[in-house]
Formats: sequence, C-alpha cells, structure tokens
Amino acid sequence: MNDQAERPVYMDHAATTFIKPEVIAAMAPYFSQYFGNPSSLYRFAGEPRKGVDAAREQVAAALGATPAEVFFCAGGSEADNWAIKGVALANHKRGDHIVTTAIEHHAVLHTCEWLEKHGFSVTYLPVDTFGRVDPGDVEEAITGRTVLISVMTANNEIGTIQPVARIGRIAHDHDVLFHTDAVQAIGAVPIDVESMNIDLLSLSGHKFYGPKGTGALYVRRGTRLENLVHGGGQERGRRAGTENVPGIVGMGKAIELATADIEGHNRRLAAMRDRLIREVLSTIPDSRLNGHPTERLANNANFSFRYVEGESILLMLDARGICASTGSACSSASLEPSHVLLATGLAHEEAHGSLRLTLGDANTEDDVGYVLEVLPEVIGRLRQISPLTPPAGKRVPEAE
Amino acid sequence: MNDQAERPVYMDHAATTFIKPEVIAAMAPYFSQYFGNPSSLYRFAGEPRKGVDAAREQVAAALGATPAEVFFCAGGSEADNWAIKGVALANHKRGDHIVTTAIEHHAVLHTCEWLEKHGFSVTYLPVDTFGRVDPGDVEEAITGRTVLISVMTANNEIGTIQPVARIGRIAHDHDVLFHTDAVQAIGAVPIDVESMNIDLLSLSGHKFYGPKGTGALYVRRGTRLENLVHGGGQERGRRAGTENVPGIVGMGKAIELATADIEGHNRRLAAMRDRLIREVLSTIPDSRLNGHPTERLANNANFSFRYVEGESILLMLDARGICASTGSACSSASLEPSHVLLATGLAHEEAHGSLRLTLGDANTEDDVGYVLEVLPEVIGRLRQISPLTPPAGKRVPEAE
Amino acid sequence: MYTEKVMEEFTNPKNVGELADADGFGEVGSPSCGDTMKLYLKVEDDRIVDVRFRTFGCAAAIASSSMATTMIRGMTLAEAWDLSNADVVAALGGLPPAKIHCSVLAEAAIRTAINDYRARRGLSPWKPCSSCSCGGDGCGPHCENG
Amino acid sequence: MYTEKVMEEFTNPKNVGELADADGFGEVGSPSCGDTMKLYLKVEDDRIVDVRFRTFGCAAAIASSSMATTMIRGMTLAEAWDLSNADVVAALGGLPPAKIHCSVLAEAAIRTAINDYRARRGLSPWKPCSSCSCGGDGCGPHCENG
Ligand SMILES: Cc1ncc(COP(=O)(O)O)c(C=O)c1O
Ligand SMILES: Cc1ncc(COP(=O)(O)O)c(C=O)c1O
Repeated sequence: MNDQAERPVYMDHAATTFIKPEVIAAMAPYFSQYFGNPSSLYRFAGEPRKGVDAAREQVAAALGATPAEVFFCAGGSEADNWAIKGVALANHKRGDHIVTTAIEHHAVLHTCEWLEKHGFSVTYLPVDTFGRVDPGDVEEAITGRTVLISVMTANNEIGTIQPVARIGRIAHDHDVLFHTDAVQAIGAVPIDVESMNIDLLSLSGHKFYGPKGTGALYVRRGTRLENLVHGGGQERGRRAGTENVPGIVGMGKAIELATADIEGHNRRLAAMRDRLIREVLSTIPDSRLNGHPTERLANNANFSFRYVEGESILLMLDARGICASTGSACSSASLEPSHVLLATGLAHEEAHGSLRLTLGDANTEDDVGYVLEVLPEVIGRLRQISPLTPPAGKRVPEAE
Repeated sequence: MNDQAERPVYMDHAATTFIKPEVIAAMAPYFSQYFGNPSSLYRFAGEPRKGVDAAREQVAAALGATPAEVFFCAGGSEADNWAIKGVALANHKRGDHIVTTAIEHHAVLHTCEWLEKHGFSVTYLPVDTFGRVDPGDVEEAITGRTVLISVMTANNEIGTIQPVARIGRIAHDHDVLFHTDAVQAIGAVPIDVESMNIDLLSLSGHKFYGPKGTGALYVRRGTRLENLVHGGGQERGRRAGTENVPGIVGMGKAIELATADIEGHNRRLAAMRDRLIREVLSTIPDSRLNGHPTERLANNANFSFRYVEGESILLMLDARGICASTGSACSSASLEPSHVLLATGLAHEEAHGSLRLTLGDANTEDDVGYVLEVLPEVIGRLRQISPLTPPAGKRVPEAE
Repeated sequence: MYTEKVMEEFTNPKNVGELADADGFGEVGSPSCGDTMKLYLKVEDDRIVDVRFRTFGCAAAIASSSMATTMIRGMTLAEAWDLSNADVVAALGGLPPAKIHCSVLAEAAIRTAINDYRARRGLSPWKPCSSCSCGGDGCGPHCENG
Repeated sequence: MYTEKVMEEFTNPKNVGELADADGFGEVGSPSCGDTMKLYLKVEDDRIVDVRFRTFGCAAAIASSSMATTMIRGMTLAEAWDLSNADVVAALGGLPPAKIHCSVLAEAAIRTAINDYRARRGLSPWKPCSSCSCGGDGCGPHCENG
C-alpha cells in the first residue's frame, strides 16, 4: 500500500460527499441545544421549527419553488419511490401508464417494476450512445393512459445531462405529470421548476455536501400525490415521522452553498475533468469515454478499458490510495454489468471494464496528477494478467 | 414569563429526547472523517461499514435478535408503514385481514386505513378504561384470513403497557405474524423477540436519546415482507437508500445505553412519576389519571382536568417554563381530542383537558417540585376563565 | 406558533368573569366540540359600557375572547355587531390557519348577546349577512333586509 | 470486504503468464459473463512442475487464480484434480458469499487443463463427481466410474 492510503484521493463524489464544515456548524446546535420536536406547541419547539422552515426556504430558493411545495424525507430513494408510487396510486383512475428511461437509478427502475406488478404498464425509453434520451421518443411514448413521465436530470454513472426542460414542455403539452430525479444534478445543473415544467423533483442531501439520510421531494402545488409514509401530520400531512431537524437544517445549508455559484463550481471541476479525460484517452490505449462529450456533469469522467474488469481496476486503485467506482455504488456488489452502460450500447465486456471518477470540492490538480500517474500503471498491470489482451505485437506498451 | 423560560423544565420525553453526549461523540467521526458510502468497495468505506455493522449488533442485542434480522430505516413511522404494508402486500394471497387496536399510533392506524382502501379489512380492537387490550379479544378477532396482528408494546399518550408476550403467543398459536410498535418501549420495557414471539418490531432513535431521522425494523428470519422503499441493494436488498451512517451509529450507541440498566432507569423515573401522580391527584380537584395505575411506562403521567382545555394548560405551563404535551405531539395541531383517550372511554370534554408529562434522564426531583408548584396555579387560573367550572360553592379553591 | 400578542392576551386575559346584572347574554359552542364561550354585556344608550366573558378552549379562543371584549367595550351595538373575527385576528397580529375558527367564537358570542339584548327589548334580531340576501354589502344593523 | 490474504494475492499475483510449451491447457468462462481464465500446465512424471495463468475478472477471480496455481504447483495431477474451490477459498481466508463463484473458475480451469493433458496422451477424460454416479465419494482419478 502507499502513503496516500491513509488520506486517500477521493474521487467518488457521486457515491457520497463529505459534509462541508459550514453544514456541520449549522447542524450542531440542533442536536443538543434545540432538540425539541418541531410539532410541539411550547416555545422550546420554536427554534427547531424555525430551523426546518428556514431549510425549506433554502431548498425552495434553490429550485425556483415556493416553500409550500417542498417536502422533506429521508433521501433520494424515498423521494423517488414517493413521487412515482404517489402519483401512480393517486391517479390510477385517470391512467395506468408511466414513461421512464432505461438508465434511471434503481430507485426509479425498481419502483416502476413494483408498479408493473400492481397493474401499471411502464415504457423504458432507450438512450443513444451518449446516454441521451430523445424528447421525440418521450412524446411518442405518451398514450391516453399516461399519468407520469420520469426522466432523471443527470445520470449518476456516466454523468449525461438530459434535455429535461424540453421533456417538461412535452409533458405539460400533453397534460402528463413530469418527475425528475435530480439527485446528481443539484449544484451542477441550474434548476428552475417553473421554466422547466417540473412537477416533482427528488433530491438527496449527501450528494451535495450535506448529511446522509436527508432528502426532499418538490411537489408542484395542486399535484395529486398519495403518501408513501402514513401517520402523523408532519410535512403538512404528507410525510409522517418526527422531522430529522439537524439533518434538514444541514441539507438546507448545503443546498444554499451548493447552488450559490454553480457556474464557478462547474468551471473549476470541468477543468480537472477535462484534463483527466484528455490524458487518460491519450495515454491509455483501448480506452473510451462513456457518456456525452459535452452534455455531462462537470465532475464526472467515466471510462471503459478493454480487456480488464472494473472491480479489479477499482481495488488496484484503492491499493494506491485512490477511491473510485465502477457502475453505481449501490450495485457494486452485484455481478451484473451496469444497466446504464449496456443501455448506451456497450458490449458486456466493455461494460465490465468501466471506471467512474467523480470530482468534488476538495480535489486538486495534484489529485488529478496522481490519478494520471497511477491509472495507466494499473490498467497496464491488469492487462498483463488478462487473457483477453491482444498478443505482444498489438500489445499495450507497459506503463513505466 | 419567568426565569425558567430560557432553560425549560422539559417533561415531554415521549415527543422526543435530547441526545446523550456519548451518542453525539459516537456519531461525530462519521460526519467528516469516515464519510464514505458503506456500499463502496475501497478500504475508505470500511469504517462506515464497520460502524453500521456494529450498530446492527447493538440493536440486535437490545432485542434478543440476530444482526441479520435488523433493518435500518428513517424512523418509527417508516418502520410501522413498512412492517404493516410489507406483510400485508407480501401475504395478500394468503389473507387480507389485519388485527390491531384503537389506540395505536397514527403511523399504524393511518397505514391500516390505507390498506382498507386497497382491499384489506382491519379489526380495531377496543381497550379497557386503562387502555389495555384483552388478549382474549385478539384471539377472537383472528379469522382464517388474518395475516397480521399489530399491537403496540406501550402507548405513547397514556403509557399503558400491553400484554405483548401473551398476544405474541396467541399470534403464533394461530400462525399469524405479530408486529409490535415498540417506539415508546425501548429502554423502558425489556424486549426479547424470541420469548415474546415477536415477528416484527418498530423502533425510533430519537425516543431513547438517539438521533432524529433514525429507526429500525426487526424482521424475524424468514418473514415474508415486501419492500417499502425500492432501489439500491442496501440493507440486504430490503430498504434502499444510502445509509445514514452517523445516524445509525448514534442509534446503536443510544440503544446500548438505553437498555444497559432498564430496571435502574425505571426505578428512578417511576419514583418521580409516582410523586407527580400522587400530589397532582391530591392537590387538584376534579383531576384523574389516564392510563393504567401500574402497567404503565415509568416516565409517563397523563392527567385529565375537568373544565379546562389541554392546549391552554400546555401554553400556560410553557409561559412558566414547563414543556409538556396534550395528546400526541404530532397531532397537537389538530382539533380532534385524542383518539386514545376517547378509546379509554373518556367523554370529549374530559379528553380535551388532558396533560401528558413524560420524564427523562435529565429530570430531577426539583423539576418535579416546580411542576407541582405551577400546575395547580395554572389549572386554577384556567378554571377561573372557564364557563364550565361549577359555581363558587362547588368551586375549586384558588391555588395560592 | 402564536404571536406575542396572542400569548399576552392569553396569559393575561382581560374582562374575565360574569355580570350579574347583564343586559345581554350570549353562549356559544359546546364543550364536546372543544370551545365554549359565555358573554355578558352591560349596555347604556345603545353603547357597551361593560363586558365580561368566560371561555373554555384553546389559547386562541381565550385570547380572541379577551381581545374581542376589549375591542367592543365602548362601542355602539351596531359597531360591535360589525366587528368581524377578521378584525379580532388582525388585532392579535394573526392566528395560525387551523386556529382561525377559534376567533369566530367571540364574533358569534357577541352577536348572540346583542340579539339577546334586542330580544329583551322586544326588537327583532339582527341577522348575519350570510343569512339574508344583501350580498354581504352590509347587514345586521345596516341591512335593508335585516 | 476482502481478506488481507485476498488483497495480497490480488495485488501481487503469482504465476501470471503463458507457457509456450505447455503440456496441458484449459480455458474457461466467457468475457461477457465477467470471468475468463486461461491455464497452462507443464507436467513431468504425472506431476505439475510449472503453471501459469491469465485471468480476466474481479479481484476474487485473480486472487483465486493466483492461489490455486500456487497450490497445485508440485502436486500430482490426481491431487490437483481433487483441489476444490473450497480449498482455495479456505487458503484465501474466505471470500464474500457473492464472490464464491469466482473461485470455481480456477477449479474448472485446472480440471480442463488436466483433461487436455490426458487427451493429448490418448487417455480418457476424468469426470467430476457430479457427472457420474459415484455419489461424490471420490471421482476423477479415484473414481471407479471414471
Ligand atoms: C408509539 C409511536 N409509534 C410511532 C411513532 C413515530 O415515530 P417517528 O416520529 O420517529 O417516525 C411515535 C412517535 O411519535 C410513537 O410514539
Ligand atoms: C440518480 C440517483 N437517484 C437516486 C439516488 C438514491 O439516493 P439515496 O441513496 O440518497 O437514497 C442516487 C444515489 O445513489 C442517485 O445517484
């Protein structure tokens, strides 16, 4: 192992982020000093209640929404489940058809599959080689029975940004509700639910330097939506459970910070991302970039390396003190290659050899330099071991 | 207002508790140092994963369960929803009937009502004047179509402890699954899922000096249960969503502390509770104790005061620096009197005048003394204002 | 949840009590519904010279009772009739939406007491706008349809 | 997730490569399924005197390949045939349940290479117990049914 192992070069910000110190500071008083239950009537509940209210305004401001349209929950998965099941069940008299894409997060896909078991039909739209959905396909998929279109704002694996505003327009032209999973997009893609015609939007705090176990669902005023978690009257009767006050406060602070200067943030990360992409493609033969060349998250670089397998790459990098991912974090224990890469047309063996590097606020050019030094060695080493690597003549030069 | 207002006498531990310093200390490193996603493959994910594993063992140990039977989620409400919907939907081919009680928390009742809208039938068993369910009633309610019995371990409003072990025995004799909402019982009622024949058990971290937004569902090995939140493979594929690592670690620590000496803890709180009950009943005329005289949570005192209304009592106490509750916290904004008090046979006007004082680890005999000084004054004052107070001859003497 | 003004009126309510020699009396609500108010008026020259109340209810009900009775003291009966719950709410600096209904209690008690006063004098009762066809432009004392 | 031993074998695998003059060769798996292994044996007097492999696969597959090849070096073919994936897993200090199947790759490659060796000598192939009726008590080299 190496020196870096203790304090690794962390390039897996799509899996989760560290919490910004300002966020921890914002949360701190709500753990002990202001521990009251915001639903209680006494003045001691005032501070927690104010904390939750302020966070709701911060989230609303980040989305161009009103605070009354923001509902807190426990994460992106819950928000996705709630949005999709909630709309489907509340509108099942009007229709039973949902349009989504083949590259959604499992929180969307498995929810849709669950609805299929309960009498709904779902269209999973294909994507092009860059992972983009064709808005024309969305429009064609709509039937008289369609109640919901769910297309993610940006993909968690390959970083491709979808034409969400155009899809929103189409949804509204056809009077169909539009949900977008913006879990990876917050702080990276400017969101305005009004101009983008978004009816429901999921987000998750730990993806933008906020706390884990926090999330929110934006629900446009007047949207018919069933509850997912029934019980007490919290969140104006729509999501039961004592509010996670410190978490909510932290998420509010985090989204405020994350959306304060999206452009500057993107500029900084994109410079590092582009260097990574440029140098990896030029120094490592038989490598390709997955996702869209320009319409991609500023922090995302996703490669396929022929002849080698993703988990091996990842663990060799880990041995050298680099944290990265292959496929999405939550499915990395599975043996299936990524459904996202397959949907972009990659063969199984290419999909198996994918590596995702996602940059974050603490990464530096030095980190990028270190990865660019280590990665060719790792790929070279694994290709030496692999039986698929073409024979010596056509062989990749050994990394020095 | 008064001196106490700044640092109130907090007697609303059934609504939520402060977090113990040891719990905050246990959580702290997982916010920044060990922020990794436990599902990631690299070594940096090892500490968060170990933290989650250790917490799972702590929760399992507290329940007499195995770690493989413990599933983390975001709170008591989610756990209740998951248990009840999950069992109902997974077993609907075998049956469509659920047995529960009229005094469950709304997280159970509203979930049952939702299932009624989706084709299930539910029996809401009555309780006696002390809020106890008759196990004989449970047995009689079981039909060939019954898939689940859900009876809470202890009630959140009146503190009545249910004969859960006997109900578990009956459930198992009839081959029906048994769920218990133990949200209020952890740390107060010794739990052993084996000897009590519990198949599913809900708990919530912030009720036993742990963090808000954390919860767990115990699920006996082999129990058929549908997911509530679909998506990634977390919690062995049963509850999607990136784990709230600091929260889970905190809850683990909290349950370990809360169950280390249940007897000693109960002895201490019961002494204060009994003084409260004794002196309130003897100094305030037309007052009564709600709930069971002995089979009640050691920290719970719930009174009805005739001629006055609960919210007024609460806010007058608040003005004197005492935090208390009327009905359950989450329904305190509603105008309905508590469904629990009505189920014990109280008339509407008695149910309206209820006050719940729930003691906690930081309360002292001084706190009790202060409440015993203030409460008679408050009730006296409100009775002066009330048109229902009997005329002077029969009138309550003015509190000095 | 409540404004400071509400809490002030609630913790130190004015005009609590009864008037043995009331000229008008109104009782509204029922304890099983949550709110009850008894209102006693002393009237001289069509003007309210004294007023007392007793209320069973939440803080909003008690504060509204205190505020409304303070406001109508010194008013003519016609002015008092016109006092709406919105005026009381405004004077309290607002009430939570779920508690607006509590302020209606005071409005209703005042009108009931005024009509009790009128009945004792043999006058026909004033009606709230909603019960006639004036269209809400003015009713009760000012209403052509009254 | 992986034991230290697995990570050691994975990051420094032994016996990587090819043998130009191999006496036995086995290739198992397919890249589209995730794991592929090529195994080269040099045999003298029924004993494995040299062995090399190439593996495409996850860390568990590479570590198992390294461990298994190290274990069979010096064994007789009959001993090598008897090496089970469980032996390899044990030598690695365990594998996560989802990764056990990776260790089967090495077992299969070794048996394929042994039978390739036998075929080149005109010997009939040994069969795994599961494909004969010996009931698992011993098969391949020791099997009456072989
Ligand atoms: C008995 C009972 N069940 C369930 C809950 C819900 O727990 P939470 O608010 O943590 O979701 C509560 C808390 O209010 C409770 O007291
Ligand atoms: C696009 C997308 N949607 C949903 C989720 C689920 O979020 P969480 O794990 O916070 O529940 C994730 C995170 O893995 C994601 O990347």
